[in-house]
Amino acid sequence: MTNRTFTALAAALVVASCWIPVAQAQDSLYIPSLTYRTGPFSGGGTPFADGYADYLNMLNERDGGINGVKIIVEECETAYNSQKGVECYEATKDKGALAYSPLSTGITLALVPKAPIDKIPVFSMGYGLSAAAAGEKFPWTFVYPASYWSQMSSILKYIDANDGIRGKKIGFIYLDAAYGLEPIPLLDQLSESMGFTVAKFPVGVKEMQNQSSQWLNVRKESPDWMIMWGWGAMNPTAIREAAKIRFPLDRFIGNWWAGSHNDLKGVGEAGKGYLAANFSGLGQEYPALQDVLAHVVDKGLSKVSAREDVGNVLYNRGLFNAVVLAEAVRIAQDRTGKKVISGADMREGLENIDLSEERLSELGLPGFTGELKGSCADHEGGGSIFIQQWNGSDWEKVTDLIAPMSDIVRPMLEEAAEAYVSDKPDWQSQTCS
Amino acid sequence: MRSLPSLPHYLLRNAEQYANRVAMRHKDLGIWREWTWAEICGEVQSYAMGLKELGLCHGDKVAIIGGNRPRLYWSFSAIQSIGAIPVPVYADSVAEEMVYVLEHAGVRFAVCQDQEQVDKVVSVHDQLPGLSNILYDESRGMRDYDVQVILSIDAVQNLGRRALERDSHRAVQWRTEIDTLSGNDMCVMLYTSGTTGRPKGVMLSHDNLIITSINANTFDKLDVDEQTIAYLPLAWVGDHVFSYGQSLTAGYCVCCPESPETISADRREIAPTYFFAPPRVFESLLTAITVAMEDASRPKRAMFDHFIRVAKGYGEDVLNGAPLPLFSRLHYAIGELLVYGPLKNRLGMSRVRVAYTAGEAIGPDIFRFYRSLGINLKQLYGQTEASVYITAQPDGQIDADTVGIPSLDVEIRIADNGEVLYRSPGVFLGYYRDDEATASTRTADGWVYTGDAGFIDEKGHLRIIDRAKDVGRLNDDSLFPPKYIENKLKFFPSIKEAVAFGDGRDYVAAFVNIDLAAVSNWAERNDIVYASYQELAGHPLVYDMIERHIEEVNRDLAAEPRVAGACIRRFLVLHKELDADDGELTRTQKVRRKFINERYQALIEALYSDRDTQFVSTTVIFEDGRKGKIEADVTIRSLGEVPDMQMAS
Amino acid sequence: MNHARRWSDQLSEELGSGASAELLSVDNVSLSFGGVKAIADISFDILKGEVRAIIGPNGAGKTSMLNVINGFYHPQEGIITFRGKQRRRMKPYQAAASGIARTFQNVALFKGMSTLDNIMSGRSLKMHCGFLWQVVHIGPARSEEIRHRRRVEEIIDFLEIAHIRKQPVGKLPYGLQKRVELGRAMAMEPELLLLDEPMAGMNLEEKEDMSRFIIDLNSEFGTTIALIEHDMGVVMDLADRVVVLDYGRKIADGTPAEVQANQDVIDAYLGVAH
Amino acid sequence: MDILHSIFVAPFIDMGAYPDFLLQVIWEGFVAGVLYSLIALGFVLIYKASGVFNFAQGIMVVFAALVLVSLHEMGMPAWVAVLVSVVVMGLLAIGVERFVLRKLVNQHDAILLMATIGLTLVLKGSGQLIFGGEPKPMITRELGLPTGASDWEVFGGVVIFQHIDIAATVVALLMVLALAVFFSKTRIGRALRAVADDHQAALSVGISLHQIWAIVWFAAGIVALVTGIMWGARSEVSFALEIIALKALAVLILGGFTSIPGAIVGGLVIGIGEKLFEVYWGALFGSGVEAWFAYVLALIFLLFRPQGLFGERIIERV
Amino acid sequence: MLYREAGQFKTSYAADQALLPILQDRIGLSLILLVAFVGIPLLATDFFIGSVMIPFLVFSLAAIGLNILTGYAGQLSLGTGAFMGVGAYACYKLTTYFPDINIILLILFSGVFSAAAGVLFGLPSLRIKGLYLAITTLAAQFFLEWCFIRIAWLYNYNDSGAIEVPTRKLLDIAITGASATPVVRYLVIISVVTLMALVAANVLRGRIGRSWMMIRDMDIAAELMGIRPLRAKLSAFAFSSYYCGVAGALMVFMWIGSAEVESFDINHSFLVLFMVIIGGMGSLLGCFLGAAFIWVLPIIIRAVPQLIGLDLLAATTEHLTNIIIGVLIIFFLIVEPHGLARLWQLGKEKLRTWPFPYASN
Repeated sequence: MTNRTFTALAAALVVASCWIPVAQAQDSLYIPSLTYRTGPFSGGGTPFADGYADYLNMLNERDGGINGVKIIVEECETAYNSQKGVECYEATKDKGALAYSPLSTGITLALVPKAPIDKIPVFSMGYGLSAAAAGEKFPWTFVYPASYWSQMSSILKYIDANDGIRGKKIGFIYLDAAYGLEPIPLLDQLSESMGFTVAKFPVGVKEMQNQSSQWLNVRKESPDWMIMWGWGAMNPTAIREAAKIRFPLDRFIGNWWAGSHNDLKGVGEAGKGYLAANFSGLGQEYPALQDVLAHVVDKGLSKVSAREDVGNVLYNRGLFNAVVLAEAVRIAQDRTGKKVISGADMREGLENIDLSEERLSELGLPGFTGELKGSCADHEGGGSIFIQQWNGSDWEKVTDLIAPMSDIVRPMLEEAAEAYVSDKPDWQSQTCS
Repeated sequence: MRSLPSLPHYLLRNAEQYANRVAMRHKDLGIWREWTWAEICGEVQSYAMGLKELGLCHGDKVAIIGGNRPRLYWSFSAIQSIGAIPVPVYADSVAEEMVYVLEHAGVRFAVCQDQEQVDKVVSVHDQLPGLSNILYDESRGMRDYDVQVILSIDAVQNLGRRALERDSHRAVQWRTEIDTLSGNDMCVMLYTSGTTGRPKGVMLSHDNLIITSINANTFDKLDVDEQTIAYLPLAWVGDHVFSYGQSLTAGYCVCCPESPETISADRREIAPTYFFAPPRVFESLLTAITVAMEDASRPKRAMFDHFIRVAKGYGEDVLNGAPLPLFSRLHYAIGELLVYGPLKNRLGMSRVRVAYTAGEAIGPDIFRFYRSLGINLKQLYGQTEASVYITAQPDGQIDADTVGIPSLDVEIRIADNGEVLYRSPGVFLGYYRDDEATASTRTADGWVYTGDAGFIDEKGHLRIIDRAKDVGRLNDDSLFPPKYIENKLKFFPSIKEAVAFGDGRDYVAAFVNIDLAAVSNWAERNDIVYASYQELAGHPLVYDMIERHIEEVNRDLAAEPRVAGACIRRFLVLHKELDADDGELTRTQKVRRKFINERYQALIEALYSDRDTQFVSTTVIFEDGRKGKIEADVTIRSLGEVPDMQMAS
Repeated sequence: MNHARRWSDQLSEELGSGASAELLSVDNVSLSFGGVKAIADISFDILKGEVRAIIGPNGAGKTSMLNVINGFYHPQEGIITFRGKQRRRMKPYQAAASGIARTFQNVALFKGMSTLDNIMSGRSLKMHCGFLWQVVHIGPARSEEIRHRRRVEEIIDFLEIAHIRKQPVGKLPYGLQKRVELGRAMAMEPELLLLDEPMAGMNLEEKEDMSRFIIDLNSEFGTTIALIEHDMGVVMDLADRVVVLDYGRKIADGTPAEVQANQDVIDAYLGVAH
Repeated sequence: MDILHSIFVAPFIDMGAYPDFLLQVIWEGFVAGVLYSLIALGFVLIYKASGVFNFAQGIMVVFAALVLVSLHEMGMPAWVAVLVSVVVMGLLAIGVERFVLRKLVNQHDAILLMATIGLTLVLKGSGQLIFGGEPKPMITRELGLPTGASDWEVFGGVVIFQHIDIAATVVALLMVLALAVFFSKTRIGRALRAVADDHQAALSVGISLHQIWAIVWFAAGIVALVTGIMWGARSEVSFALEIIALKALAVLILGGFTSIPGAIVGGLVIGIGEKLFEVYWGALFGSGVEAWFAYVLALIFLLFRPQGLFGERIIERV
Repeated sequence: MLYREAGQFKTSYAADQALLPILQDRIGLSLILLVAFVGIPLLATDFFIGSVMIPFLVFSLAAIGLNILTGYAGQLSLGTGAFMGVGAYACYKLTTYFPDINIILLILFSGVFSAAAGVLFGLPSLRIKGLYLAITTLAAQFFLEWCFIRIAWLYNYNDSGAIEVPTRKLLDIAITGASATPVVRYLVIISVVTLMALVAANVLRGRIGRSWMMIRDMDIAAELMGIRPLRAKLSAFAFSSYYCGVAGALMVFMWIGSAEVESFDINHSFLVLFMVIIGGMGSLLGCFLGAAFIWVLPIIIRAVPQLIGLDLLAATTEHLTNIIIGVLIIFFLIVEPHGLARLWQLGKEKLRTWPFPYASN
């Protein structure tokens, strides 16, 4: 009998949870947050989610929301798993979600085609589909402030500026998954035009912490520079292995997902000199972050485990993600005159985003990042990055903003976007005047 | 409705009127095979033709030995259709018992179910000069017998079919021959299993069977839609009427189970609408229910007990359609949903419209239990000599203690000594080759002595007390109805069999046989350890329990003035089970009183002495046929106090 | 009425007259496991229609012999001739296909299946319906299934196990399991049926039943039977001829009476040291 | 021809040309192999004594290391943290015996395997719940484990030996020795060996099966802790390690489920084999072959020797 | 109690061997199908259809696949994820080359490729048994995963390395791609799953299914009954992998809409294995029960804190889900090692024998 009761209870719960009409956001701004605080990549997912939530909560606490409308942030755990990500999307989209930042290439790929159908923009900040930078083909997807390809071109520019890249051998070590494979077409293209050779070292997802053979191969190939597209436990392991084979770390550049505090904390002194790309500011010394500390963290409303974690690379990136969304909300409110906006309004807000130096200062983030100005055609915005270096205990910004090689990257992006759309006959595009 | 002259006429009628209705089912090789009336008629026709080919003539006797198999039922029709007389024989009787009947009836053919029966007949064939052929149904193991003499029913039918092919006129001839049958012709000869003496061949006419069958069908509104399951011995008049006579006259379907082990499963599958079972079956079913429920979880048992109490409360009223308050009806409806319905479903009785029990008295508790579940269980009183029906309970007039009002066309009279007499269209033609017995049983004006003592109560219902000749007197001249007492004892689940003594004695004493299933279960619950039946039977705590039961019976007896003097003073629990194999019971599981008197002389004497124990040694036959001895010191117990008659009354 | 006579009597007469054909012959077969000789140079034959017993003390190589006959072990030396075909190496399923069925010393039923399915499994070789028909389970697939079901029901009827038809075999009493296993082997309708201790662990009544089934099987269906059995009484009753093994060698071969009188056999059973 | 050349000739020329590098590859493989062996050792211990194929061994490695690191994070001195971790693994062993194994006595192998898969989920969930899911650096220095590296100049090149790798090898060796001594010299150890052969025999030594199970799980827990420390020191303590632990399954195939020497040899064969294959042949297949090499090697091996390196030949009986 | 079987008798072997010989079962299943085909599409929310029912059905199908191999043929496999991947990638390639052929046909055909992969990796099963075989199926898993990344042809050299599902239509209604509504996709999936479950049931009760169970229960005896072990095992691998392949294709084309290699990783193999264990080895019903349990339970666990107003961290819920599922697996193994299907079976038996605790006669 107990067994049947249990089954009945379970059934009732399913029914209850599925048939109860979802509360529509009537007088608030509903922003879902797809997080991964669990799973193999939780090390990166957690600070990002914290920064994201804290900033929006700070707006609620400090300003009472955006233009007086409260923001509701709802987290949904994906564990970096595409299926769960889609489930989170389905579970939250009907609650009036304004935009999604899935923080996972796999989930982004699944959501990109859904965005135009459900009329909710996808904002994959610096990840996902590079081609989505082409706004004409991807009206509903945004990759501000830079696509992977732009980033790669900037990194190569940095190498070229420091060492002269022609004739050099560049090693590319990457996570052997969609994310790591993304920049390869650009790398191949540029190696011809810039005259360098590429050696590729894939690291299997299961082998992230077991990279000795890759690095033995690196030692065998002995490239002049190494570029890494890594994530999670792959990063510290790679840096350790690099140190082990005595690869000069100041010639080892990680992309912006391979240069966080979490990655280097454990490596510590041994990682000194390691370089990484970044586009969001470092540290807590921005007025906005001070506000976050005062209004959220110190009030115990944050999930960060330690106060000093605020200002970390990924925390700030999550925060920046929220800043862009909040700004887009404001723009959308201005443009539509509505206080409570829809996903479609949000798309317009995102497309017309304009974070100038001045605006950033207003927001309490002076010099936090490069100028970001979107348009109908340009869903990448600025595209600039800077390079930071690990000093053994913290990151230091070592360059100014490096603009991408737009002249090469942009046509490639357009081409890729064209290819993506080509086999989808009823794909929704837009034309930009 | 005017009846047709003979049972084969009814077969022909059904083949026309109910041509495509299922007349018979048999679970064979895992599925229920079905035959329509038309098919059966065809089978019977070829069978009859084959029998004729083999030389069977009008008036010949044919033994039918076996279980409930379609072909054996067809044998009845086929034999009757050519004017020969079927003589069904109890299949479980041993060859020596069988030979008497076969010889007495002077059978020409024997139709056997299988090799086992064939072997029995073959083993005594030298004592049966008249026997010319043996037919069998199941061919397993039969391939090495002489095909000239011993042949399968299939082969006979093939013979018949060939004959029909040769000469199409034969079919017409067959029908004409059937038309020559008249209602007064002997239709079947049934040997009574006789508690005393040799079996007697009761000759029944077509009219006997047809009129009683039709009357019975009318009485219970049985029609062509009924389903019944044939599982009782073919040689017993009841089966012949329920599964053959009534089926033919009403046109309803008879289902034959796969094997004796699968009867309850088969009954569940078929879910008969019309069902007969002796009290024993109902008793053991109830015991099985009780035992099974002991193992149920506590809440379930509580629920079960609760609703059984509810059913006891107003189940009978619901069944009788008496007015009841809404709440009670609802309460009962819930019980129907949770307990009665499923229970009837498990018992295969969910579709029962009419169920009968007869042959012996049924425990009132048992009787009411089934009725309270909503099963329309009724009692009837009948005899072979009456083609079963003498009295039966009409719907709505049910009492556990009576056997109902006279059946249609039956007259009843009570003789001065209390013996019941009846007169009806079902009254038999006579005992075969025994005019003396016929004369002593049936008076010239057609009244038949039943041999049972009874009386008609104020509502016009007949009550049976005991066998007329068994009713004795104690030395103080008070009435001693042994069976009446025994039945009261046997109504306790833990008592399987009882034998009461007292005729010409100072007081009543009894043997008790415990019911192993019920008592061992009880023992288990009471942590009583025992190694054998004998040890359990002799256990002091078992004696205590039996003693309590007897005290209860005594209180009951004391309450009835007519039998108040027959309270039990001393008893013993027998060390072995009374067994038909040892001759202690008849094949129909009735106590052979005389035999027991002889066999257990020492024990009986001890009951009427002041001894506390008595040594006894008995010869028994084990299941594998070996003989052995069982010895025991049997404890005898006196009842402390016999209830005071005055107090009771 | 004296015509009723057992067919088996006729059979033994025929055997006596030597008219019967050789079904299987084992010639100079040897089998060893890593140096241990399980069977050493054994030859004997089995005639069509007979009941042949293989007896011997524990470890005599009886089961190994059966394993060789049905292809489970491959002898290092010797030749086996079955129905006139010689072979040295044969897969068990090929042996099954050529008409050899067997039962096992320790019941080897398919525990997860019902009695019915177990016996149906014996029909596997006789079922040929294609995959696509099975997918839809109509037409030939269904009629094939029903046809074989009927045959299986006859076996169930023969073995008197109708009441356990749909029960899972795992929970049946041992005696019934053995019966089901026999049924499964019967379902294969083999030319030669190998029974490895069909009555081991049975009580008297069960043994009698099983003996009856074996006799009926032999006489009704004419199945040739080779059986290993410890109960000498049973062997003497059932077997037409007996071969006696001891320590992997053949020490006697003949009718039950001959074998019983053989001094080597008596020694082997009494445990006289070799 | 080119393909054949690049498969059968070029790699060996390569090896010969840079023997120092070959040595380095072998050393790296050796160290990885030692760690595979350690995980496999945990499997073998439990399988031998209780017939349970402990799928949770991999997660136990992560869990043990995580406990250690987290305790230290909470401010416990390193060696105290080690002791407490040992106690935690002991409690885990007792818990597993008490609440899982004891209830599943006499169940089919596959069911016990499934139970340990369930255990994996529990450890994974509770580990992350209590200690958080992000990777944590191993407290190498605090434990007094060496860092740094030594160079060995040979064949005109250099082979780099990480001190932590040397330490891992030494610790693994000590561990195996300790287990050997434990099994052969102590009463409990002998009982454990007996139980692998015959449960009744073990009872006669006076130790209950329950105790024995708890002890082997405890031993496996300690092996897991050591493995966790060593592997953590090489990279980080993270749940991603769990997947690598699956490679120990391939090791077990090679070495046999019940053989400790088998686990060691199997681990080394796989460790060295996969590095050599990846470095010298991997490029032919597009790299990343390490992901499957161990399993495919095990599969091919099984086809020829189903009983493993050290298993006995199975004779089927009817 | 609910089962009232009195009066249900069979007059032919066909009826006796029917899939659902009991009337009440037939009624029950009809009701379930009615709800599934009519009730749910009409009444349920998109979330329920898209995130509960569709995944549930996809995993049920995969679980049927694995159960055929593991539960019926006794060959433990940890490569389910990869076989699903083969189906998905095959379907992607097929629809690339034959865009005009109906996608449902292509999905059904793509299973053939995973069946071929299954046969290939099933070959060792002739010599390898039990846990050893389980581990060699890991080789299939990892090798195929590697192929999915390394062979760019499989994903049409997409820059993302992932497959993206194009829109395909049936009768002018989009059934794949982002514009296909959940209801439409659901109807396609449930039709496919119902059909394939029926096919599985048919095959399992016939000669082929029996040969698998023979091999599972007693391989030696099976061989001596004339079953060719290689053929039986490989056919099980093929049939099982076919189901997994179709499930994989459905997963990508009808549910997620895109997939990279992570969608077919070892965790999926385990997920499906859990479903089979919890549901019950050797039971088709168990596949559905297990899939419901493993997929729906976490959704419920996630919903519970919200329903009772508890603000738990999403991650905490996730960890708790892991723990609860783990504990439940152990619990079920202890209480009923044969899974939910056996529990249902026992419950049904109770209902059939009600009010008796067991079938006494």
